[in-house]
Amino acid sequence: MGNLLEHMGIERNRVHFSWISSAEATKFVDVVKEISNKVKELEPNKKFVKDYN
Amino acid sequence: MDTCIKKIRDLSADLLEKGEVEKVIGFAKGTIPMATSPIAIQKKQDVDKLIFNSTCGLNLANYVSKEKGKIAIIAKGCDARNIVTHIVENQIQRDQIYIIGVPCTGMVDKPKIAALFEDEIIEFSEDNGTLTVSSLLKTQTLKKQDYLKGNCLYCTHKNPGIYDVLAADLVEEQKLDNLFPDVDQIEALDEEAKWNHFENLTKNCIRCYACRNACPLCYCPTCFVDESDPQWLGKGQDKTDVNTFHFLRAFHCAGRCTDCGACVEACPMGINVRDFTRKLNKDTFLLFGWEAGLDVTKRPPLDTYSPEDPDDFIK
Amino acid sequence: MENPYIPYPVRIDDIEIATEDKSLKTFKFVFLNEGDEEKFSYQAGQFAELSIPGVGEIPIGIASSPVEKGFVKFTVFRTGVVTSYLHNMKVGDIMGIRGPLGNWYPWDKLENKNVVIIGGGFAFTTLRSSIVYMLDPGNRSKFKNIDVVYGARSPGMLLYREELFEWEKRNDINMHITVDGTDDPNWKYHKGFVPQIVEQNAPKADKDTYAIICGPPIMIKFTQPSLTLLGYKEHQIIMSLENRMKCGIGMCGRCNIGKELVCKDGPVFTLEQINQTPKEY
Amino acid sequence: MILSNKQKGYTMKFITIDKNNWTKGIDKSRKTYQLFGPVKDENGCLIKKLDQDVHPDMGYYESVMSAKSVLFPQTEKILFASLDESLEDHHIMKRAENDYSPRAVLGIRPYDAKAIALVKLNFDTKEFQDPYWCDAYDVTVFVGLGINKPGPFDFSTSVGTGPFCEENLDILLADLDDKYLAKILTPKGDAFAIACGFDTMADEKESQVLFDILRKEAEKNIASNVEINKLKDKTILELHEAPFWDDMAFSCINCGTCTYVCPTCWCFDIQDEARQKQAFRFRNWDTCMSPLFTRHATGHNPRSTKVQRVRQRFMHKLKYFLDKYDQGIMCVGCGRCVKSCPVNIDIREVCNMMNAYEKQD
Repeated sequence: MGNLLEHMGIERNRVHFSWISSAEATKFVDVVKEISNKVKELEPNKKFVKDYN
Repeated sequence: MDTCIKKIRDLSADLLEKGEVEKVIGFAKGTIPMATSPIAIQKKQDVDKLIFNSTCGLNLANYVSKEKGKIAIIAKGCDARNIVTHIVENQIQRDQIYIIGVPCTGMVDKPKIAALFEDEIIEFSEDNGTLTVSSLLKTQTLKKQDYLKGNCLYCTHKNPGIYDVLAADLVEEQKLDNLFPDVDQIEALDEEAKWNHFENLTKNCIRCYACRNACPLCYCPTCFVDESDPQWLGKGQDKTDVNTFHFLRAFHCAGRCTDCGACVEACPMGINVRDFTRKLNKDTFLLFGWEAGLDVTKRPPLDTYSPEDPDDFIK
Repeated sequence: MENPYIPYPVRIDDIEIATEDKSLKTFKFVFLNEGDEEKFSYQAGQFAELSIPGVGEIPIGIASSPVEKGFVKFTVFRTGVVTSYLHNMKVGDIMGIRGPLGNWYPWDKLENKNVVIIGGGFAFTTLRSSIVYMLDPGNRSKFKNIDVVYGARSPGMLLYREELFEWEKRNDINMHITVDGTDDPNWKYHKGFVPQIVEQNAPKADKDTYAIICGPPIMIKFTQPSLTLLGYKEHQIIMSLENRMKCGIGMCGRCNIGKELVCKDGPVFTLEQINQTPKEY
Repeated sequence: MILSNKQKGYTMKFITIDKNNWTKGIDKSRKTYQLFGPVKDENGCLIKKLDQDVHPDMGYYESVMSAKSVLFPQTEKILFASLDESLEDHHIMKRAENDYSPRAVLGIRPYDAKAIALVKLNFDTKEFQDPYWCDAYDVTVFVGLGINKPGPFDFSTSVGTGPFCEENLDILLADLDDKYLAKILTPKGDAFAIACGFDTMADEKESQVLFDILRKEAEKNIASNVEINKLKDKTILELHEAPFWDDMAFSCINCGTCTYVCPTCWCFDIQDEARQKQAFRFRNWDTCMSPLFTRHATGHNPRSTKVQRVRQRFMHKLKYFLDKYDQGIMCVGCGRCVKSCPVNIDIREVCNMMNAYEKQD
């Protein structure tokens, strides 16, 4: 799915996959931090966003 | 081709006469040039309606899911692959279906031929790889090889992989160094260009869902786009909704698509919907060495787990 | 030009749970704008589109009666997206009502006639509207005998229970309340399916007797033979149909049975009319 | 015909437009009119709104989609409301503000204009008027282009229209190679011609003769036809119960192509969407081919099978409409569905089958 999104021109770093157990709290925090940083670097997404005007 | 049609008719007549099948699903001549129409023949005297030629671009496997009785079907290479997929996915039982295999020499790209003419085509005929096409203004002779459908260009399974009887001799399969040059071309683009490519691709989409409905894989009782509770996407012409439909539909076909091209064949707006599915076909081929519809004993890769599955995308 | 798609703004004034399984609620709406109530003047048998901005619309029969003023009432079964949303709304919430829509029971034709009302399950809404209308002191003398056969799965699934039992006590209306089954030892009314109760209790037809049926398709299908047995002719059987609708004004095209549009030419048809159209309801 | 205009005291007239002046003229009209017209791209021809620098392809052969979207977009915002409860008018729906400044459709096919007249029967009724469609209709000038060489699947003459049919047009153009001869049929058309600066009067008698010749020539070239003379006399039920529907519908894949390309199909769906504190109500084209079209929220579906839905489409076009309005059938013979149907279900065959059907006792 990541590949197809990338193929359509969505930046790779916007899509992340992770496997975290409910017991892995620290891993969860780390992954979320890492993802938010990566997405912030990309600036706001304009693709796949609906325009109602 | 004519001997093949005769064979198809004889075999069908025989099956119907002996009562071995309730009906034969094949193609009938259309009412306009280059058109053919799927048909179910139930009486022996009707078998002469069956034809087969280079304009039978739809996939007849689409007509057999949920069938109860015993049926016969005329199957090109790709129809046969989708019958295999149907069997694997329990849409039909192998002993229910009698497959009259037709080794295929490729189907023609109708819009590409139509584009050669300023006005409309009034006659189309073919003979051994030569097409003769006329409009009111002119007649042109074409080499069929130059006007094959996009999916036929990269096809390496022209012969049906599963059949009960053949209506013609097997043909030689083409050997290709690269099965996915079209996908490579899009992959080489930068992000913006990729995005523009797909936006431009679907800009004329009218959401008639002909691509979905012509696809033998799309047999879900209620498609996700039609679901209202929850409603996954809007139903209007917003381009985000349109592309979400195409993107997700393609994904639902991942590892199952045989690249039969029925979606493109059915599209009234000339959209090459395969630009979505082909990427997934390439990925499943590279990651799992998988091509759909070749083996009734194997489950598709997204349906199975193996410790060897690639997992470097996951953290 | 009036825009038939713009609903009248209304406020939810009261919400009442109508059945024991809570799948039906009765909503009482008041109009926000003065004058809208008058514009919304309706007849028993009509319906309206309940309109929730951002969620959608649903066509629902009007359960209040033209003789009840100051509010409109709808009883809604929770089944799809809009009805589920509506069931979660609160008193005081603002939404819209678009209507009144469709035709109504043929009150002119029914004057000086015996009227038999047959309803099943939650399709009793416009029938309630009709009964209240006919029993109104100003109207009762216009009609001869009134019989009502109403059935639900169980006592707790009967709509408007209090009113039903009130009517039961009156002598200007013959009530035949029934349930499919109950283990309540104090149940003093009928037990059995509507078609069977109709056959046993409804008056025999003469030329001055009309039956109005509203209920699930299966009940309608099985009640017809009972009525035929009692001598009702096709034109004496009046039915209200429900088809999927969107616009409610005969334009969007989906609710047709043959050339008739249920939303505009209906929802009320005689069996005689229906028998001339494909049975696509 | 054109009675209403005569009542208004308008007399129709003819002008000629030199093709060298065409582009300049229509550009001039853009001051007051939004223009729509045929535009070709790599996938064929569509009727679209023309941006400032785009001009209509008047030599176009056939557009996949009809001109119905000019008045009836596939998706149209009809209402909106604020969901912000701090605002006085929250949850109160209002009409969406769409642009109803004058517009002109250039090069519309005469049968497409006729189709709009048929669709009008649905949207402009005694009891209700659809404000979106009617407002758009009122501001639109229909500039038709006569079809000198009808295509092989055009059967318009047998269904009450034709390559030079004037119904519902404001101007009818005849292509005379280096110029257009224009028949200005209504005051609306006259105003548009004036806005373009087209004012070279042509002799009325001569022009009419020329139009008649072109029309006859074009009609002579129509090779396709249907029989509709007996549809009226059959009952809805006998046609509905005819035995041919099963075989006819077998190949149908239930896509919406035929209904969307059809200039006379008007069915629509109403959908709500909400984003943040805003609610929108849209209407979208809908198709009777989809099972969702009639499926109740309870799951019950009066037309749950493919055969029922295919039958509905043809019965609506060729029988229900005919009986309801007595204005002919709901088909203008453009042949679009014949060409676009992925499985080649041909309305001409179905129509002839229905027309010829005699109930066997």
